[in-house]
Amino acid sequence: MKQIKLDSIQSLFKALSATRTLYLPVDTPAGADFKKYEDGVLWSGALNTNRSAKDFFFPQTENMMDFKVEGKTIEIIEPIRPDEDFVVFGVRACDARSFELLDKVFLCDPVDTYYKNRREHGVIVTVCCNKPAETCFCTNFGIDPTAPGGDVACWQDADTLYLQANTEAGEALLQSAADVLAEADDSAADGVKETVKAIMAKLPIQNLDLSAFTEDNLLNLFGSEQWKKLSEACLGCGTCTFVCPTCQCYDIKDFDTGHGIQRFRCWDSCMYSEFTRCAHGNPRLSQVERFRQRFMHKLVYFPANNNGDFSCVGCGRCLAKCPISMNIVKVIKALGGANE
Amino acid sequence: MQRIGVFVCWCGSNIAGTVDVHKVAEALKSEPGVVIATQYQYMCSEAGQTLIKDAIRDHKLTGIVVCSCSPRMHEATFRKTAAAAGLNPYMVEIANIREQCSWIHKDMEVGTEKAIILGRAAIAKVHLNAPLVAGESPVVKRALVIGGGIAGIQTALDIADAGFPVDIVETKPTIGGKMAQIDKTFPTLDCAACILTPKMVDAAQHDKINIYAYSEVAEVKGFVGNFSVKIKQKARMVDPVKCTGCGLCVEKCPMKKVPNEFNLGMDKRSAIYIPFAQAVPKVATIDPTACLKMKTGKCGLCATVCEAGAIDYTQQDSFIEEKYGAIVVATGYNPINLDQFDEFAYNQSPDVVTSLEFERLTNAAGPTAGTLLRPSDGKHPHTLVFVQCVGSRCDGAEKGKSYCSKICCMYTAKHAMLCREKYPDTEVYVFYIDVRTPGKNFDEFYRRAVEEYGVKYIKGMVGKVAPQADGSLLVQASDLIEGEQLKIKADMVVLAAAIEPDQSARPLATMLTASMDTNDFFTEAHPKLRPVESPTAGVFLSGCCQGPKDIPETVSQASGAAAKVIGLLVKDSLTCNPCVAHSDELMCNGCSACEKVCPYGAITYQDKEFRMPDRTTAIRRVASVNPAVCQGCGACTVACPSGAMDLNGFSNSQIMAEVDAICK
Amino acid sequence: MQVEKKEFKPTIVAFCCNWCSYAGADLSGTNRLNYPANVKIIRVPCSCRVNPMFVLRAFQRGADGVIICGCHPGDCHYTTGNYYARRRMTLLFSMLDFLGIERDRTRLEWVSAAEGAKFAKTMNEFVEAVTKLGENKRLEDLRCKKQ
Amino acid sequence: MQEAMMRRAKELLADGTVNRVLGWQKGEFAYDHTPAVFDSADQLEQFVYDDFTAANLSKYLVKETKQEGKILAFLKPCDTYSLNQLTKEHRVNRDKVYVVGIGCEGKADVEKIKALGIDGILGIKAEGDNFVVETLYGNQTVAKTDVLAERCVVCKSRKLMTYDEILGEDGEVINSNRFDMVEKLENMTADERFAFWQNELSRCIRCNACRNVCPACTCEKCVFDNVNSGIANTAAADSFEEKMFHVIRAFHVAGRCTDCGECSRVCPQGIPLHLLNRKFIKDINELYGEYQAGEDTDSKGPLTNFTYDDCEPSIVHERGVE
Repeated sequence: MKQIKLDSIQSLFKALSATRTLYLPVDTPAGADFKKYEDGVLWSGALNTNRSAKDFFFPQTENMMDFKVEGKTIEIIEPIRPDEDFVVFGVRACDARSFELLDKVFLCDPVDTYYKNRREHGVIVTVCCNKPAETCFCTNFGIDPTAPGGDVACWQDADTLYLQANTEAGEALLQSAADVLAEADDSAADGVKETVKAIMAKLPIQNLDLSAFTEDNLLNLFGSEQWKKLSEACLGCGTCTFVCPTCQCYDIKDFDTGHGIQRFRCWDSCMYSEFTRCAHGNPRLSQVERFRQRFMHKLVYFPANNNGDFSCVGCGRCLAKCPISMNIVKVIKALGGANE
Repeated sequence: MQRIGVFVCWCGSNIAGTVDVHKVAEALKSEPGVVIATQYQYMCSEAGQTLIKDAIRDHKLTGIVVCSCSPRMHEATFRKTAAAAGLNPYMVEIANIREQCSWIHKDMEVGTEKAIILGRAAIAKVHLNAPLVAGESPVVKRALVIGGGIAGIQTALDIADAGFPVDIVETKPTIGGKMAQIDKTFPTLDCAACILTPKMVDAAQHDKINIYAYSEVAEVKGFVGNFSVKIKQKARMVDPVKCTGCGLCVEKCPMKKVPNEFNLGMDKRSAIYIPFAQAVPKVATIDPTACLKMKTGKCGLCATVCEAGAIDYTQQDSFIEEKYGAIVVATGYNPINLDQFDEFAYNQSPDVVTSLEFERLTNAAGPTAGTLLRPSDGKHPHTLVFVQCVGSRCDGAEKGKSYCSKICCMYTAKHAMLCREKYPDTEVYVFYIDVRTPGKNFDEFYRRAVEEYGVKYIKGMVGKVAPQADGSLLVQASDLIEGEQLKIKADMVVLAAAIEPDQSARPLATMLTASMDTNDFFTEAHPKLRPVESPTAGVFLSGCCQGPKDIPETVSQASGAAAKVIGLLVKDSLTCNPCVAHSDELMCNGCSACEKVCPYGAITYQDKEFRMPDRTTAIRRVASVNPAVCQGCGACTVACPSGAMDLNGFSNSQIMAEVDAICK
Repeated sequence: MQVEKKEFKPTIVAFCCNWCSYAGADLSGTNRLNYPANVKIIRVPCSCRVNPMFVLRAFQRGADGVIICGCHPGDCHYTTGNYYARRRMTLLFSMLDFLGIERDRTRLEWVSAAEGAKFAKTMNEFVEAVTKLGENKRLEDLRCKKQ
Repeated sequence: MQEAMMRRAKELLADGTVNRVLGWQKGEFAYDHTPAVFDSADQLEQFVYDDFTAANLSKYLVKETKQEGKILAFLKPCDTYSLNQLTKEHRVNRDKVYVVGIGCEGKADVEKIKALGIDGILGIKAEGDNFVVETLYGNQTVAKTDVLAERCVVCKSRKLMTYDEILGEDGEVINSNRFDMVEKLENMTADERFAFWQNELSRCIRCNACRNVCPACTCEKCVFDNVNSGIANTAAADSFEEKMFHVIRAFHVAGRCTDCGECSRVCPQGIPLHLLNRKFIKDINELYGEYQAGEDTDSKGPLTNFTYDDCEPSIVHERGVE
């Protein structure tokens, strides 16, 4: 385990950004968001960023290819794949888990080469949550914020940041900053971990009953009377899906630039009326169906295909951001007893 | 994908001089969808058109672009060419490479480059063109004239003489309007009744004219060629068919203290009355607010004396529905209320009168049998002061009107002149801001009043009229030319009150969806070129409802409106411009934004049942555009937030395609 | 060595109403009154047909200036169209200004069918003003830039 | 207040005046209440009304008034402006709503509490002019005025514009300083304004929350969702599209926006979107005479109206700074 005093953390950032692009949470006029590190940029102390960290591997819009059109001729142009190495610092345990879930989607056959390329170029540095919020419910999905994962995991006490490499890439990263890091005892962060664990035990959303969300119970859940009431106030905006670290739906579109076509993909949202619209029309015509899709996917379909892993990491962003305060926790609580 | 033909015209050297037409054709040939691109010396010539027609047939073209002169010049020509070859005429687009290119750019390279871009824009547009078919709507060969004054009568007579049936709706018990109340007309000094009443009789006797007097328009539906109008016939308590107009009932009626509106309240009439001797229809009317039988149930004398048995106290308002192809508005004017002009003491002294009241005081059928007498004591007045522009040309609009009422200068000159002629012992003053006499023989008339009849014209405004204890009126005024304050002891003061549209005009405009200006005058379709038409198709304007006018002007506009109506009614059906707006009902919010900006009233709403996206059914309010009424301006398309409203021929996507082609 | 700098020629889109301004543009051609070739005219029935979306679209696709021409107030072929256009464009231009977009990139002008000279003069002035501003950077769409 | 509202709702359900009640349902925490329709007295046990029932309910009436029977809607003053405007545009059938107007002293913004550094909120109790916030990290007291929602700080009116009955005190139209920020921006240079908006709008994630919550945005199909419109898009693939979306969004509601501030309240990125709408309101007031959408149900809106002597667009040059 390594350590560095917090008052000289800038030297760590400088070291990390010397060979790679460094991104870290930065305060904005409204909440924190990941920004590129430059001299003088300060690490935000915020618990979580507005947007999740999935943007680094699965950006909101991504160019897939270009078609150059001249008169009646069309030429296909492969896009330049980004090849810069980067490190994302300050990822929380929940977002770190989301990458594992996204990997299941994008790295299974057929492999999403765009995602894979970005994934191969990124190193993740996680930081243990010292002050969890009331909206945090990651523990329900087996996430332990005191063991936040990633290539390098960090813990922070009053004046020191402790760093522990979890992977080879993590080792290499720490090596590159060896000059500014000091050795630390492997148990140096234990005090922090204990403190955080004690707080976690007091979080209001604990022990959610997820037992009803099984493949066997799919039809019961699908047919539940409760969806109508739950979705009643839903405005059909995409906030929950766009701040969600695990939502992975996208749409591929062609944009006519005037001198060609740009084929790009962008996040889609199951909340949108045009979601999965195809030539024959739209399979989910009402908001209740789209709303149900979101939660059935996260709680039933995804686990059914992925060894029971729920497609939610309990980051709490949707709890904080939904304009009408409807969210997955309310859905779980409402449907938890649906199989009785 | 369209199959597009591009035809580049040389226009002799007009285009070819500064645009390389071969290069343009060559460049446009490689545009997507273009199957043939060629050039020719004169595309509009017989040979050029044949070239286009052959290409349409040979290459099975679905759209053509002609790069030539302005579409204002030959769009119609090439549309006909396309139609002749079996292509929908609206699949033609023109790229204006003459007026907007070759004629303004001297450099061949620059001109050619721009011509190619303009050609691309036209190609991009024609890709999105759709065949349009002009609709037809039948014309009901009957006209409605609203208002039975001289404007309405003249319009009705002209239309009827052309052989089309006309209905006149008049709110008063008789037609005749304001002209019937006027004594003499300027500048000829004919007796108004002598020239008006024969026309009233003509109208009454015309087999094509039907007069609904004492009636009002209650509801208007439909559109040009096909209006459906509900007319309310107010209860007269007299059967107009049975009544002979003998006048016995009027004579016997015991209630004789009702202010006589025909004489502007300056004398009395009975509760059952005929407005004046030459009234048309000459039918008695019971005033229910004055009739003893109606109020108390006791009397019934008129019914007893009526030999024709025409009196019917139980009569109710009745409604008639009729269809019309055209509607003429001739609702006329009224002098404004003078309550706000306290400085002239109109409400304080009976000897301060309006000019219209003065007409009655000099009229042989008026309250004084034509002898000019002071209303207060019945004595002969010696000094008369006429005040012009009372309520006209007012600034600030706190009171009065900002416009000139146009007729006051001339009738005041007439009144002053007649006064001096009949009563040479009188002294007559006229206070004016300007004397406006544009009109045939008008200025000569005014000068006669000054020069031959010694009327004292003073430039200046009257500040105050104060009734004196001796019954005279002290007029305080300024003489702007002499620069002095005047005090005149007058026996009578005559106010040339401004005129304003009749109060029935505003609700009528709403029913007709015809637009009005801020003064409630109807607006014309074009102030210079279409002065007798309302912007609402099928609605025409006659007389003072459109703006202040004298009699000859009114009559000429009336005949002008009639000519327009005849031109419409003579058609069996109307061909509609297919480049009109249309609403996508699935996207329409029913919010009325489009309706509010439509100058033609072409948009209506209906509640329709829809299958909603979520499989439920719901009643939704949606807009629909009447293609016979819409003129295709596109105001609605921008007012519509959802984009449900679009315009044929100039659709959102077509315009954006042009933008894209130009900017790329 | 002197680096040859290509002269900046702005792309200008002019929306002209069919009845007055388009005819005014024709007249300016008939009278051989020059204005720069970068002005390209799009014919619309009335200035009230111009949707703010079209103005933004033009900027997106590479226009450096957008001008809308209509009949003089009171002369609208459809009686009231230009009054609506005037309010809409006033508010749109004000909003673009509020976002920090250069004011001289947008303009509304009344040109009658008889004002060929005014049309040419207006276009010359507008092109000059936009040229001075340089390329449209603030409302550009990088995807639409010519490579 | 909550008790009085529940009581009244139960009465109106019981006497058949209405068959449903539109209000707010208690959330997980002290501040996350959800708009809800209650159709029985039993369900009303979940009803909540407090400093955090901020959502404007009027938009729900577009859908609700198409249902059978009459619905009771508890509306705050700003919600009544929205209802009036929706009534004017025939989007809501006013006859099918029984409006109980509720007096409003402004709503609290939990984001502002969190911005004070108060984390892990477990409970919030109103005590006089203060909130006592119970958190994972101990109790804290904050003044209500310090955490008043931004839109309420510059509230334009506490007067109910339409109602069938009132609970609580009706307020007055307030001569507020709501245009101060717009004015401040107007007085910047164009470069500064551009930088300001570039920074704000670049955070937009095109979640459409601003549009979907807006009571003026009730289009059956928004142009930005309609693939046939030619301008549909669901992601801001280029910074241009952020501007396009927000300018057109604001333009479509110009003269119709009731300035309820929902757009900024719901923005997950904290973009002050209401400033765009408010700029239009300020311009309309200054150029065409004072007009507040939602004050009535029959006047012509400023963009469907004109006068012969309206100013020319060149006014933008004339009054601008620089």
